Amino acid sequence: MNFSDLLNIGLMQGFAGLSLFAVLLLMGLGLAIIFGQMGVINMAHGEFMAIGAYTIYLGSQLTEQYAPSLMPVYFPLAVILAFCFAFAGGWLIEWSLIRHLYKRPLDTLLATWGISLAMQQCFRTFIGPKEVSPTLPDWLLGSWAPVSGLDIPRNGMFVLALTAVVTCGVLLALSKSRWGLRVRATVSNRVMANATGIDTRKTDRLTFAIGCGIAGVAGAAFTTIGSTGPTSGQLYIVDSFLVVTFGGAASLLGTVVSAFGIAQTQSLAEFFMPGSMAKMLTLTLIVVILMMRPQGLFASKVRR
Amino acid sequence: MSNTDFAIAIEDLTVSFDGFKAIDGLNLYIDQNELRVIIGPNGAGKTTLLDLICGKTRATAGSIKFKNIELTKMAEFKRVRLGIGRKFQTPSIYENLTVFQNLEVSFPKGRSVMGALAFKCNDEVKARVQVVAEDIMLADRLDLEAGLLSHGQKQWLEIGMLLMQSPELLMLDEPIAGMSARERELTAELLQRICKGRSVIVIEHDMEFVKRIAHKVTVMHQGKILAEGPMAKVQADPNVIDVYLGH
Amino acid sequence: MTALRDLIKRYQLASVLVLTLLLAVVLPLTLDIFRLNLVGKYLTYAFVAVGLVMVWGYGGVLSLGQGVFFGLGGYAMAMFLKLEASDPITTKIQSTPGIPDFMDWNQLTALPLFWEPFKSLPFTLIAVIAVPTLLAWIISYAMFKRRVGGVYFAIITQAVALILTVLIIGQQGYTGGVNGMTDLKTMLGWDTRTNGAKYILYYVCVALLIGSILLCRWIQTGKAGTLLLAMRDKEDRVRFSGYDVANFRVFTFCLTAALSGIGGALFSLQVGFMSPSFVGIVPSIEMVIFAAVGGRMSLVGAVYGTLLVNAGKTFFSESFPDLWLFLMAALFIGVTMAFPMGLAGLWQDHVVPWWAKRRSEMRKDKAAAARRAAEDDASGAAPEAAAKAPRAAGTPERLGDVAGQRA
Amino acid sequence: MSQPENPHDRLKGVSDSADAPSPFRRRILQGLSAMPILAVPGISLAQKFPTAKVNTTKLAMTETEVTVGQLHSSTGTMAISETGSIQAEQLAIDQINAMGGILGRKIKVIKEDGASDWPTFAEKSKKLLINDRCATVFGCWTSASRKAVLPVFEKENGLLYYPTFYEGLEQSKNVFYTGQEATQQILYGLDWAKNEKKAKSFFLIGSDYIWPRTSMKIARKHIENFQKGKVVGEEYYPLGSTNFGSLMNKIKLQKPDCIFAAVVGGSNVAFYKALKAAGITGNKQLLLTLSVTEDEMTGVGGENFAGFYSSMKYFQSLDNDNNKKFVAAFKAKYGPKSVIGDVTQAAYLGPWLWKAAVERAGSFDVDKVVAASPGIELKQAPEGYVKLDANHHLWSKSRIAMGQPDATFKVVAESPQLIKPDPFPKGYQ
Repeated sequence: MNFSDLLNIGLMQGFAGLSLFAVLLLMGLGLAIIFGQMGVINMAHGEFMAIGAYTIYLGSQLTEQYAPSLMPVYFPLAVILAFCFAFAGGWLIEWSLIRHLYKRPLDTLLATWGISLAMQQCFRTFIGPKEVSPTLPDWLLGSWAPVSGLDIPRNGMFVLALTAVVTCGVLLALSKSRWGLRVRATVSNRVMANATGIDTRKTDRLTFAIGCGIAGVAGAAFTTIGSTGPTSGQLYIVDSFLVVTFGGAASLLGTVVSAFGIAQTQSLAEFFMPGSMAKMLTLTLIVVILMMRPQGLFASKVRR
Repeated sequence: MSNTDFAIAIEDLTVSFDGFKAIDGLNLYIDQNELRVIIGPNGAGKTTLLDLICGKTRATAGSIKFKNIELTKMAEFKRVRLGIGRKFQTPSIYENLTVFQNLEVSFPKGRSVMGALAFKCNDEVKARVQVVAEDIMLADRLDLEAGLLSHGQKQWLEIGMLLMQSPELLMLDEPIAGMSARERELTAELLQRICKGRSVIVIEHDMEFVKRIAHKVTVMHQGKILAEGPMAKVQADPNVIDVYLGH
Repeated sequence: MTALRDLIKRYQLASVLVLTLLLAVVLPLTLDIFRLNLVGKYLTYAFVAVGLVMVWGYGGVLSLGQGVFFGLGGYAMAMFLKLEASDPITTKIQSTPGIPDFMDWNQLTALPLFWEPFKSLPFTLIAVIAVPTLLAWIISYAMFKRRVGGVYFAIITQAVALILTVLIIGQQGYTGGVNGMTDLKTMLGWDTRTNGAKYILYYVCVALLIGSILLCRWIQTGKAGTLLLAMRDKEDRVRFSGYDVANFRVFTFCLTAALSGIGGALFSLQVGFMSPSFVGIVPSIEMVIFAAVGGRMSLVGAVYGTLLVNAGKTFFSESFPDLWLFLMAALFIGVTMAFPMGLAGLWQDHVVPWWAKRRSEMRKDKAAAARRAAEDDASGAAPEAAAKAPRAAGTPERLGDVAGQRA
Repeated sequence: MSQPENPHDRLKGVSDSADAPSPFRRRILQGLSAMPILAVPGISLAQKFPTAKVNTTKLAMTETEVTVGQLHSSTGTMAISETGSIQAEQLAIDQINAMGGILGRKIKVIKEDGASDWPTFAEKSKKLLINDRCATVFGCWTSASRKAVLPVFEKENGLLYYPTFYEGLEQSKNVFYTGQEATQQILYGLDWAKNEKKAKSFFLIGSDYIWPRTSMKIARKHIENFQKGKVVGEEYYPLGSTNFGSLMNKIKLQKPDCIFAAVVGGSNVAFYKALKAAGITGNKQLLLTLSVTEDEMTGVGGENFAGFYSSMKYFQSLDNDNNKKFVAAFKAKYGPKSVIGDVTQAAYLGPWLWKAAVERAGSFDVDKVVAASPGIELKQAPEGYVKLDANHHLWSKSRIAMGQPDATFKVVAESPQLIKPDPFPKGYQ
């Protein structure tokens, strides 16, 4: 074990932390948008991620069967499709359920939990109970090794890039686009926004759908890391919640910082101690900090 | 200067929200048994000032002393227990409870959890409710659900709920908003009745009403005090005229 | 007699009496011991649901981590029972006899220190209540003092549930891990698995549940109950009337935690094991739906809700396992969208008015009849008696109250 | 439903096998001397075995039918794994029924869903035993579910056939373990790694629960005390964990000769994807796992597991006649895409072992079945020949197979003899 080996491992370890950060951020982002902007907790968030993941899986199956020559390029297309499907699902659910419950935020939590149960059973009935995993294009497999001994995972790089694109997109859209303006107006004063001619209902629906769409993209990205089953959503949502809660729910910046903090803590802890211990340590830290700052790292300024 | 003579002494009070100073280095002294009216254009910081006194908002700097006790770091409910009562701009009552229950809940006994569990509505409470209800002209409506009262009566009920606590400082934020002329009349009488033995701060826009009740008037503008004194003097102040008419 | 009637009216006890009758007489007479044991198991969840009525319906604070307290109570009890089940003779095959089997599998060679006190039953019984209450206090004190409420409180309690699950599963040497604590047989030498024991435990469970309902009802009818409702709707007004809102919330939350703990302990006793699957997020949310189905404002409704949902779960998962999740989903969505007050709300809005209408018609008839009678023999007391009788016998519970119906 | 073309050639209990008698067999044959050959139609058999005689413990049966329970998760997280077992048990039961059933009685199955929830398993097992009076139950998959139902089976004196390879440390009168206990699966594999692949240093990785922990404990003892090798790392990850980035770096830091893995469920897929992404592949690194069967392979993907090794007693590609027939029947019933893993095959043995024991005992009574069970042999098990030890576990072979890019396994080594089950191994505790 010489110095350059150690350096390589250090670099790879840094990257491991970064890619975990990307994963957590991507998971939490959609949830944070919906909660931060609308005050709605979407318990079906994980299932929207599963929709994204299943889209990729079906995409890979269809491509393999009907157009094997397209295998190298199907993935980005399927990611876009994943966004669209999850977006459409979100739109539908906002229209049919959520909009009736804005005055009762705790009830949205129960209703969306019901939706998540129904979606799980749909996955089980229509796709099957087994865990599936799409056939990935070659450029997503294996590692990029600029020098011998240094292996940077390609799926990690992909997720990192995707997260960067999505996060920047969301931040830009919120600060620059008409939608962003409407959302910010609606958040700060719903009645006033309505009075100035902003269709707040449409804004809400769009926001919810975009949040779900991002969940779909997140799910799509995870197919490069793990597998997808009917109950995968429940696994995802736990991490998403921790990130958003810890970050302070209402703030996107908080979500970013908290994802980074959790990822680095866990990744470093995992390197120096057994995995289960590391998870425990991370969770304990989160709890202790939440006890001291129950409103999360970046609480909104508005007093309750 | 000793603060002991004043019911409440506010010095160098400042509060800023993200750099915007809603209250800026404010000094205000109110005597025992005084009825002070605070006026000023919208956004002058009147409601914020009451929020600071009762604890709804925390001061960035400065001091608020009530009976010579520093309030700025104190929890809201403790300030209430010291004797500060606050009526909100929109009537804040328990609409689902009866008038009697509204007043009963405000009775200053059984305020701790265990106290509330052991609380019994005895004759002392009933008598007190009766007295206050007569004060606020709702004695014949005790069994009515509070949500069914008229807007003006709700304002009175909220004042009554404060009176139940026998506060030494009463702060009323626009007590006659939405009242008929007759109700205003009655409210003015009510205020004059209740300011005996306690200090009262009133925020009001209606100048006729202010003239009728005020001992002294304070004019606020942009978080600062613009003028202070008897109504006639304040009305003649060119600065005040400028603020009210200048734009 | 009149005093009793007043008492029943004042605390709206008629519905509690009906429930007691159902649980203590009707069910034991109609069900075999296997089914009754199942009902007993469901009733342990009802403790949580009753607690949720207090903290969610009355307090307006939704906790999605009630499973934590149920689990802690259950684990405390299970630790005692496990120690008793792990005497050196039955465990002589282990490398360290006398310690619970899972410790031996995880290479522990001595009983951990925090297990020692659980050799004592009194300590265990105290811990069943104290441990959940203490944790509830720690969680809620920090949050309510900082006025964290609503959705945010819900997700933090969820995080706590998750963390505790990871802790229990991760520390398998001390907790039994995923497997939980199994094979609990006796309490102070008394075999809890016999039919007789099951009957006794069932009745203990019913008695404690009814006791808890009465306790909660007493709180609701007093000033504290009024304050809870007031806080839910006008938090600031209560605060500026000189009340420490946080303390009331903390108290309610701790109370529900204690109730959940009792439920968990009874679960361990009746079912004979405890597992981390009660601590997690999913069971915690399911327990909320029990309360929601029954009616979040109704203590008695919560018990019916628990029994109904669980009976449905057992029936459907036996007959149509694939449909069960859809049905559960429909329950969640339907109850929140269409019947936010649950069964109790249905009862209050539809059955009671219908009954009142019928009753007033009946009364009219009877009054008319009585009048005729009075005309005949000049006895004026009859109509009054006739009017009183149905009220005393059939007064349905005022499920929740007006405030509840509006929320 | 597929009918086996010639039921007689199917897997059979020892009673109608005509091979040279072993000491076990001789006793059985004596015990069965009064019994006619199985192929005699059911009705006459049932007359020979009136219910009053074969069922003295009020089990649920009529003159023509016997009720058994099946208790697996068809919903929840474990549904993924348990589906194969449900199918295999059903297949075996169908085949037995097609042969005329057991003692002239067709098997009727009551299916219960444990829903991946251990308390539900306990509740359902009570239902199956107390309410339904099932003669036997085939079921459970995880250790946790088995531990949850075990007290119920012991209390109610039920009978459980448990299919999964597991951690050992258990031996109940009321349970038969048709999978391998830990030593059967581990020791041969480790010796193979040492002898064939010259592995001296090992990195142990598992999911964090009892089975991997016990397995790794045994592995460590074997490596350190018997092989004089070195364990350079031992790591456990929470169930469901998908984040293995740091672990990859630790492996690279330690450079073990062999990675010895027992990661399960969703983590499994993430683990192999992470290995691939970190450039740790079969051509550079020896990896031996206890937890990848054909079932897991569909999720993991052949490209991620190619070149790694799995230690099991059964692989679908096993080349023998029994297995070919079994695979054909399974695929005929459940579709050509279905795969058969180690546990699926073990689950398939359950009904056959029970049939053999019942016939040997001439009774369905649990005590008699249990008493008759030790020494039962299945000559035509898909995995080859197995026999039931007095400790209720199976003697079976251990095999090592290499994962192929097309998600199948190629068997590369096989223990020469059946390995004796040893749930409480001395020197490994």
